[in-house]
Parts: sequence; structure tokens; C-alpha cells
Amino acid sequence: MWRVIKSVLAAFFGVQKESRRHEDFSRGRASHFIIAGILMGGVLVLLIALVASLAAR
Amino acid sequence: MASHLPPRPTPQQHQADAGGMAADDHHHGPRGLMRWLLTTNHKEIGTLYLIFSLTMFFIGGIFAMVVRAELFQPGLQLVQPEFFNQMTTMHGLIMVFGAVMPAFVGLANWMVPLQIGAPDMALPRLNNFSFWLLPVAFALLLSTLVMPGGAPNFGWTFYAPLSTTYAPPSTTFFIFSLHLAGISSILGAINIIATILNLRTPSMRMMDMPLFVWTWLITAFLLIAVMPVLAGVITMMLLDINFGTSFFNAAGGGDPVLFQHLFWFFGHPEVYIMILPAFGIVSVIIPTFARKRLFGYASMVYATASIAILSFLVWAHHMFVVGLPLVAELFFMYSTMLIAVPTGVKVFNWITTLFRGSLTFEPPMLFALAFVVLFTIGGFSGLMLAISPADFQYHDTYFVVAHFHYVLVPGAVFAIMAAVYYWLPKWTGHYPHTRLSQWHFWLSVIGVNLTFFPMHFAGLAGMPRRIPDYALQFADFNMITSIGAFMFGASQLLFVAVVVLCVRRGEKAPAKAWDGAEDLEWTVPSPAPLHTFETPPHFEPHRH
Amino acid sequence: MVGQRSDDTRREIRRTVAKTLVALVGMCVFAFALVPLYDVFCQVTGLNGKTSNQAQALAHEAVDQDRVVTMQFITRGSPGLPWSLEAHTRQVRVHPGQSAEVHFSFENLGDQASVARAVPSVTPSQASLHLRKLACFCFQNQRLAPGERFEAPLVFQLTRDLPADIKTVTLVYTLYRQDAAPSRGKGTSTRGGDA
Amino acid sequence: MRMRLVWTAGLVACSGLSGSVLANGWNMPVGVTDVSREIHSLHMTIFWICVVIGVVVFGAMFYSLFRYRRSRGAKAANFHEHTTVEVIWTLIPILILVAMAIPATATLKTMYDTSEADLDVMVTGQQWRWRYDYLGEDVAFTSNLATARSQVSGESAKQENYLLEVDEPLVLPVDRKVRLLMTSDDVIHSWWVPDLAVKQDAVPGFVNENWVRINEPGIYRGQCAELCGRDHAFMPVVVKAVEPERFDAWLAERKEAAAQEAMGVDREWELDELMERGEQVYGTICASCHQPDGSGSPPAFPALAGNQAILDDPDYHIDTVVNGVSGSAMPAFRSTLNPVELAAVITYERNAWGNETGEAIQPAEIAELLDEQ
Repeated sequence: MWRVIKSVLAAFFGVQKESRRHEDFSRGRASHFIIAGILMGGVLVLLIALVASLAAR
Repeated sequence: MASHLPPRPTPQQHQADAGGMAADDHHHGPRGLMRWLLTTNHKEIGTLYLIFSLTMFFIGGIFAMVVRAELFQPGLQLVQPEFFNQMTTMHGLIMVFGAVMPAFVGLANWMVPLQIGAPDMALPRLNNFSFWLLPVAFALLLSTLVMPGGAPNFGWTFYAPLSTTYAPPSTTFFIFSLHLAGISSILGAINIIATILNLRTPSMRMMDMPLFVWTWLITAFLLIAVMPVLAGVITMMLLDINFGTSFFNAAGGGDPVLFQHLFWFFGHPEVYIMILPAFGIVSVIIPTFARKRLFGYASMVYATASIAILSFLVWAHHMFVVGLPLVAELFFMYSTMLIAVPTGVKVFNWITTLFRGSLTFEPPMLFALAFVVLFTIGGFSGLMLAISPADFQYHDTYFVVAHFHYVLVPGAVFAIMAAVYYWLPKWTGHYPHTRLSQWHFWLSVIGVNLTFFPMHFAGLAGMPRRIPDYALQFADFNMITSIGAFMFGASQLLFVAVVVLCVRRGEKAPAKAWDGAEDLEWTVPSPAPLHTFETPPHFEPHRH
Repeated sequence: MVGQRSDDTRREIRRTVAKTLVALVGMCVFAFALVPLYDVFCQVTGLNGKTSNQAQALAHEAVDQDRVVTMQFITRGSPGLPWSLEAHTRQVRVHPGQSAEVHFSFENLGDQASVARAVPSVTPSQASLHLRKLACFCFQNQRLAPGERFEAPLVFQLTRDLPADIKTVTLVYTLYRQDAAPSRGKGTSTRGGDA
Repeated sequence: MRMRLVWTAGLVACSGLSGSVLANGWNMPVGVTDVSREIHSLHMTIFWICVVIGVVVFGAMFYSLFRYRRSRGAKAANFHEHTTVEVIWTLIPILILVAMAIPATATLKTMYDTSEADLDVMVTGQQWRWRYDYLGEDVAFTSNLATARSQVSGESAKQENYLLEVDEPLVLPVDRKVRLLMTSDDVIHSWWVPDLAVKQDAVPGFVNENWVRINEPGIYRGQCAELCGRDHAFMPVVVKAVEPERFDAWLAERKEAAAQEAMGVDREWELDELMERGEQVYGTICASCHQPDGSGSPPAFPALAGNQAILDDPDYHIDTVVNGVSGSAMPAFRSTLNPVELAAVITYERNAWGNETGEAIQPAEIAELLDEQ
């Protein structure tokens, strides 16, 4: 689980080690990554929305 | 994978096969026009797509020339404002949906099966159908030019209510043609996904795929996600126009701004649909001519995914002046700034790939390098546009026109040209004529910059976009822009000359036409025979 | 070669296509769901300054005597509708929490009966979240005979949670004809009139 | 070698050109409000950030292009990953962006603070003119393009403010906060004056707001920024900023003039008089669609010359002009033109370009109609 999250975080960040990627693609299931990606996308939206509403104060 | 099956189908297998019309039949099957009409061969369909795209590129280009001719000097000389608006609208629609997108689909048709060692696309008959939708769609769209009331005249973004309550009668045809083009894109995307996921040669894992394949896979997902939204929004327009609904009509409780939200929810990912495959092409070409593995392959894949996801979160940066609340304005400013980061990562990776390579400058490399520089300039103006307060000055001016043309012309279009030069030896068996290609490159680069660079200044000085006539202080820059545009337009004739010449004759190319090229397509003969990889090829992993 | 695919591959392809089709249908549904979602989103965030189109109950809360907010009323007509709509009061100053009543009059200046509705819009748009309309002519269409005049009240309340930085709220009513559906889409040939 | 020369020359030429061009007023104007100055400085900051990044990135790129050419005997190295470097070059842009976002947020908050305005002006976009209502002052007028059509067609020389001049500018006081409410009667327009850094969409059925406090008297010109149909290029915005005292005097004068014009309603007008006034109104309001010679551009805009439908039925003609045609491009002019102007323009249309009804429509007739209808 943590590994999936870390990989998806890396995807958002846009940087990933080759060895890690090999691991992702040999061990992970695509659906896990997609679901985690969508969830993290949601978290990102909330995070930016939070920053924006704080800044708008 | 069916690696152990014999190369020729038995009659029973043939009949049972979903893709029924096996490409092999062409030797005995229909000839001439019917052959092209009925082909299910990925290479032939790829060629059809590319020819179609080139045709549309010239038609859209002629419209752009009309626009630039009218804007050559202040005053109305050649066309009336109504026709001018039709020209800008049709130019945008045709270039986006008729030229750039089909070109990438054509390249995918040709090269994705070759790069992953597949014998054909996963759904060959569907492939034929999705291509032939396009000529129908665009014949319909072009026919609106001669309809009473004229062609669509509300800009390629077709904002309501200009495109609904106040639209010409031809709008219904425009909607129908866009529906057809959209269906074509969706079917193409499904086909590409099915091909990439299921038909890779057994020894090739996802992480071994060339970046062109990767970026197209992600693009195909984007297409499936946003094309239905486009279909939805134009259907709502259709209902508003013909059936008295009020989705976008304030009089009936609708909201014109809703149109813009829906349009850009499609439109922003659409921008990335037009640029991600270009990233893939450049990421394949640069390592070839640097004779060095792509730097940060993994990061490139992840950055592409990251851009694709973020592209759904930034749509309202096209709407900073429609009166969004402060919080929304801040949200979209921050998310837009964020998307610059993975894009930057890509540029850094390309440059680091060049670093300590062994570089040569064949025509595909020239276009790829120009892509990196000029796309980055488009990225810079994009960064400026992301600053919401400043966007109140930039919005809807020529600064924006300059920005997206830098991203799309020396961006997407140069990448397509780079790809064509790169794969022409594989398609035709001949190298493109070097001198002529260089002329084409340099004239295009100079023309493109002459056209689009002065637009930045015209926009900053206050020239709104989509106007047929302008105040005198914009005259000098418009004249330079028009000269550049004519030059760029004319130099594309050279491109046609290079391609035609290359089809007919030229220096013979070996199977591996570029010495630094690594991917699977270079293991089949040049020109690639109609049928390749009938048995899955052996693939050596870890080449990236 | 297509013909030589194993059953496994064909099944895999079919499965992939089925999955993408599901996603596709999902996105189609989502596209149309965006319309109501947008309305809900606007109601929650006050995104576009639309107000509720149903009468709301008075929020019982103490009147904030220390704050005064200027409430402005603007009325606008629209082409092709010979009606006038006038606010008897151009602006009132109210305390948040207090309810107030202002009057508007409609008049059909044309020689035919017609139906129209006053469509409201509020700026700043966030204020629409805190504007409660207890009674308003804007909830339904009005039908007026030729020359008929009609007076209608607006009873409203600005609630106390109105953000402190909002000191003026502008409520604009635009009259839109509702009976003769505009000749939209029938083409430019039907538009244009004769003068 | 040759290629490097070309590239270098190109780069120098580009930067030289941009430098000189920026110095020569081809940049975003600094403007005459505090907000416009802030926006300008944001613009210049981000511009120079881009220039610096560009120099570094393109510098590295062109160095590599020159240094590692195979023709100079370069052998390809074999590295393709370096996580630390990648993390660093991801973090640096993030930091730059955060640094940029902070001042941008501050400016945006200022721009959104429309509270405590001294004057409210409602700006209404119409195809293809602007209407200004000074709320609560009983002063309202439309502002039309003043450039002669002959300049557009090239029959006469283009003047200095070609396409950026109007018959009546929006007059605003300096040093006072003016709230601008934007809306539209038809399609979406966008009201933009670069020197004021105000650009706001005017959306039909909805109201947007923005504000401006002008620091220096002067005349500031802009244009509609959102494609709004045929004459999108021909609906300029002109703002005349004056000292507050002069503004107050102007406002009083306008109220007076409106009263004067109302007086003209009661007297009997000569045909020639009406024709003269009517030609003027027609030129600014009607000619853009129905053409200066009344030929129109069918089917969207019918011809008026020889149009029997209107010539045979004056009441129909009057009704069309006064109330517009629902769902068409023909707006109602009852609220934008006064009775004198309405009578004059209708009279003109009935007697110009070979239409010879000889009828003079009297302002009193129209006024009566408007009152009772």
C-alpha cells in the first residue's frame, strides 16, 4: 500500500528512479495505481483549494 | 501472445476471426480505390490518416493565409468581417481536429504496432471505420462555407450564446461534423489502447515501451475521458438551438459561463492530447541522434502521467476574466503553475540527453531541437499567462495567440514533421533529400518565428485577438507577422516536395536507417513490407 | 496478422475494449451530470451569482446593528419585449440579519399580452449565498395584458454571515420574454427585422 | 561551426530586437492606476524570471549541441539517470513558482476588493457598442465607434486614433474609486482598457464587477476583447479621466442636456431637420448592419432601401425600431435612443436612398407612443 502511494506521489512529482519503476511495473497492478492516482488527485484538489481559500482570507 | 501459431490462417480461423478482413487478402482482394476504401492494414490506414492530415493542414493553412492577408495592413481590403470570422473559426477547427489530431493518429497507426512488435492494430476493421469518418466529417464542415449565412463564425472555442442564439444556420452541421470527428477519435483511442495493452511482443513489458507508445497510451486515455464531454457540450448546444432548452441561455435560467466551464474541461486536456504524442516523438528522436539513452526515462513516463492528471484541474485558467470568485481564481492560478513543473522536467531531461552525447543533425533531429527551444518559449509565455492578475491584461490578446501558436506550430506540428522525416526511410525505403529538407527546416523556423514572435508585442501593446481590422499602432508588427506567415506557408510546399520525392526515389535506406536508432521498427526491412511481425519478434529488454 | 491471434489474445482485447467502453459511457454520463453538478456547486459556493429560485424562510437571527450594507437594485429590459420594470427604491441600507421589503412595478407597454420573467443576478457573487429571498416576483413568470401594470414586492434578508468585506450588494433583474420562444436556430433569415 | 554562428546570431538578434522593442513602448503599458502598476511589475518580474531560466536552459542546450557533436569526435557517454539532479531541478521551479504566487495573490486580492466605491457605473455591451449608466445619477448614453466607414474601406486616410475613437467617451473622475458593473444585452463582450488594467467579461443575464481608481487625467483607449460577432473589431472603449470638480460639472451638464433634449420633443420638427439629425443617428447606430446606403446584408440584415414592408406601414416600422425583433439581431432602441433620435432616424430611413415617402415622423408622436403604448 505504502509503496503504491509512494509511487503515485513520485508520479505527481514527476521524478522516479528506474529501479523503482521496474518494481512498480513488475509487482503492481495497474488498477491499484489508477485508483491511487485518482484518490491522490482528489487530495491534491483539496490541498490546492485549502491553500487558495486560506490565501483569499 | 500467439507466438507459436503459424503465420497463415487456415480458412476456418480466418472466418472465425473478429478482424475478418485479413490484410493478406489485398493481394487477391479489391484493387485501386476500393482497396484503399476497404483496407484494414495499419500501415495503409496510417498512410491515409497522414495524407488526410496533410490535406487539412493545407486547407487550414489557406484559411490562415486569408486571415494574414487581410491583416497585412489596417483597414478592410480583401474580406468582410463576417467572412474573416468564418476564416479564423474554420482555421482553428480544421487545424486542431483535422490536421494535428489525425496526424498523430496516423503516426500511431503506422508506428505503434511496429514499435511494440505487433502484426497490426487490435481492431483492424474498426480502424478503417474510424478513418473514413474523418473525410465525411470534414467534407460536412467545409460544406458550411457555401451554406446560406455562411460557415461557423464564432471562433474555434464556439462560446455560447454567440454559437447558439446568435449563430448561423450552418451551426447544426458544424455540431454534426464535430460529433463524427469525436467518434473517430474515440474509436481510434480505444483501438490504440487495446493494441498497446494486448499486442506487445511477449518479451516487451510496459516499462520497455518506447516513449512514443507510452505518451500515446496516456493520450488515448485522455481522449476517452474528454471526448464525451465535448460530445455532451455540443449536444447541449444542439438542444438549445433546435429544441428550446436553456443550458446556456440566461433567459431560461441557463448560464453562458457554464458553456465555458464544460468546453474547457474538455479543451484543456485537448491541448495535452495535441502535445503529449509530440513529447513522445521528441523523446524517441533525440536519443537516436545523440546516440545515448534517454535521460530519466522513468521520470518522463511519470511526468507525462502527471501532466495528464493535472490537465483536468486547470481548465478555468482560460476563464480568468469571466468573473470567477477570488478563491476559484487562486485555485486555478496555483494548479496551473504546478503543471509547469513536470513540463520543465521533460525539457531538462531532453537537454541532459544531449549532454555528453555524440550528436549529428539530420533533418528529424533539426526539427526535434527546434521543438525543444520553441516549445519552451511557448511554455514561458504559458507561465506568464498563469499569473492570474497579469492575465487580466494578456487575456484574449495576440499574446495568447502567440503563446498557443508557439506550443502548437513549432510544438505539435514540428514534432509531426520531425516524426515524418524520422520514419520516412522506414515507410518509403528512401532517405528524404537532405538539402531540400534542410531548406524546408530553416525556412520553416525563420517563418514561424517571424510570424509568431511579433504577436507577443502586438498583444502586450493591446491588440485583441480575432479582429479583422486594427488600430494604426499595431500595423508594423502585423505586417511582419503576415510576411512571416506567407513565408511559412510557402515553405510547406517544400515539405510536400520532399515527401513526394522520397516516395519515388532517393538514397536507399537500410533496415536500420539511423545508426543510433534502437526500437523494434528498425529491425524490419525498409520500406516496411505490408505485413510485419507476423510472428512476435524477439525483444531485448533494458534498452531504454 | 490478425488471423493468427490466439483465443487468449482475442479475449484480452475484448476485455480491454469492454473496460474502455465502460469508461466511455461513464464519461458521457458524467458530461451531462456536470450540468446539475455545476448548479449545486454554484449554490454551495456562490460561483455565478445566481440566487435560489424558491422562496426561502427567514433566518431568525439577531440583527447586526453595527454593520450597514447597501443593497442596490437595478432593472433591465431586453430587446423585443415592450415591458418596463422599475424599482421603486434604487437602494436601501440594511443591517445584516434584518429583513426588508422593496417594490417593483412591471408594465406591458406593447399592444399584445405577453409573458416574461425577471431573471436575477447578484454581485459580488458570494453575496448570493447570504441573500435570502422570502418573497419575490422572480420565482415565476408574469403574464401581462396590453397596458397592464403590476406591482410586486421583494422581501429579502442579508444574513449575518455575509463576509465582512462586502459592503455593497447589487441585485440586477433582467426581463426575459418567456412565451414567444425566440426564433433561435431557425436561421439568420428570420432574424434582422426590417429596420 | 556555421550552424553555431547562425544560432548565436539568431539569439543575439532576437534578444536585441526584444530589448529595443520593449524600450520603445511595445510592452504592456504601465498604466495610470495602482493596480495597473502592480500588474506591470508582476509581468516584468515573471518576464525576467523566464529570461534567466531561458538563458540557463538554452545555454546548457547550445553548449551541448556545440561541444558534443560527433563531427568533433564526441563519444556518447552512458548515463541515463540521476535522482538527486532530477529532484533538484524539480524543486527549484517549485520554489520560483511559490515566490511568484505570493505577490500575484496579493495583487489579485486588491483587484477583487470592490467595496466602498464613490461612483457606480453600469457598463452594458451591445452588438456593437457600449452603453454606460451612471447609477443613481440619471445619466446614461451609448458610446459608438466614431471612425468614418470611409477610413475603414480606405477611401479616406486613416486618422491617428483609427478604430479607437468614439462619439461619446465614458467620463470618469480621477482619484475616486469607481465600481464598474458589467453586463450584456446579447452575446458575451469584454470591456478592456489596457492603461486601466481592467478587462472584464460582460455576460448576458449576469453581472460582473471590477473597479478602477485613475491617478492621472487623460484619455485612455481600449477595445472589446471577446469575439462578439461581426463588428467585434469596431466597438472601442474610450475613457476620459478628468479632475473630480470637472467631473461633477460635466455630470450636471449632462443632466441639463437630457432635460433640453426632452424639451425638443414638444415642438414640431421640419423634415430637413429630422433628416439631418437622422442621418447622424443612422451613421452611428444602424449603418454597421444595414449599410450606409441602406442595402443591408441579407439574409441577416434586411435592406431598408426599397423595403415595402416598412414603407407601406409606418407603425410597423416604428414598432420594429422601438421594440426590436425578438430573437433576432435587431435590438430595441426604446431605452438607448430618445424620442427625438428615434423620430429622426425613422424619418431618415423613410426618405433616404430613394425611399420617398415624404413623411416626417414627429418626436412628439414617438414620445406619446412610448408613454402610453
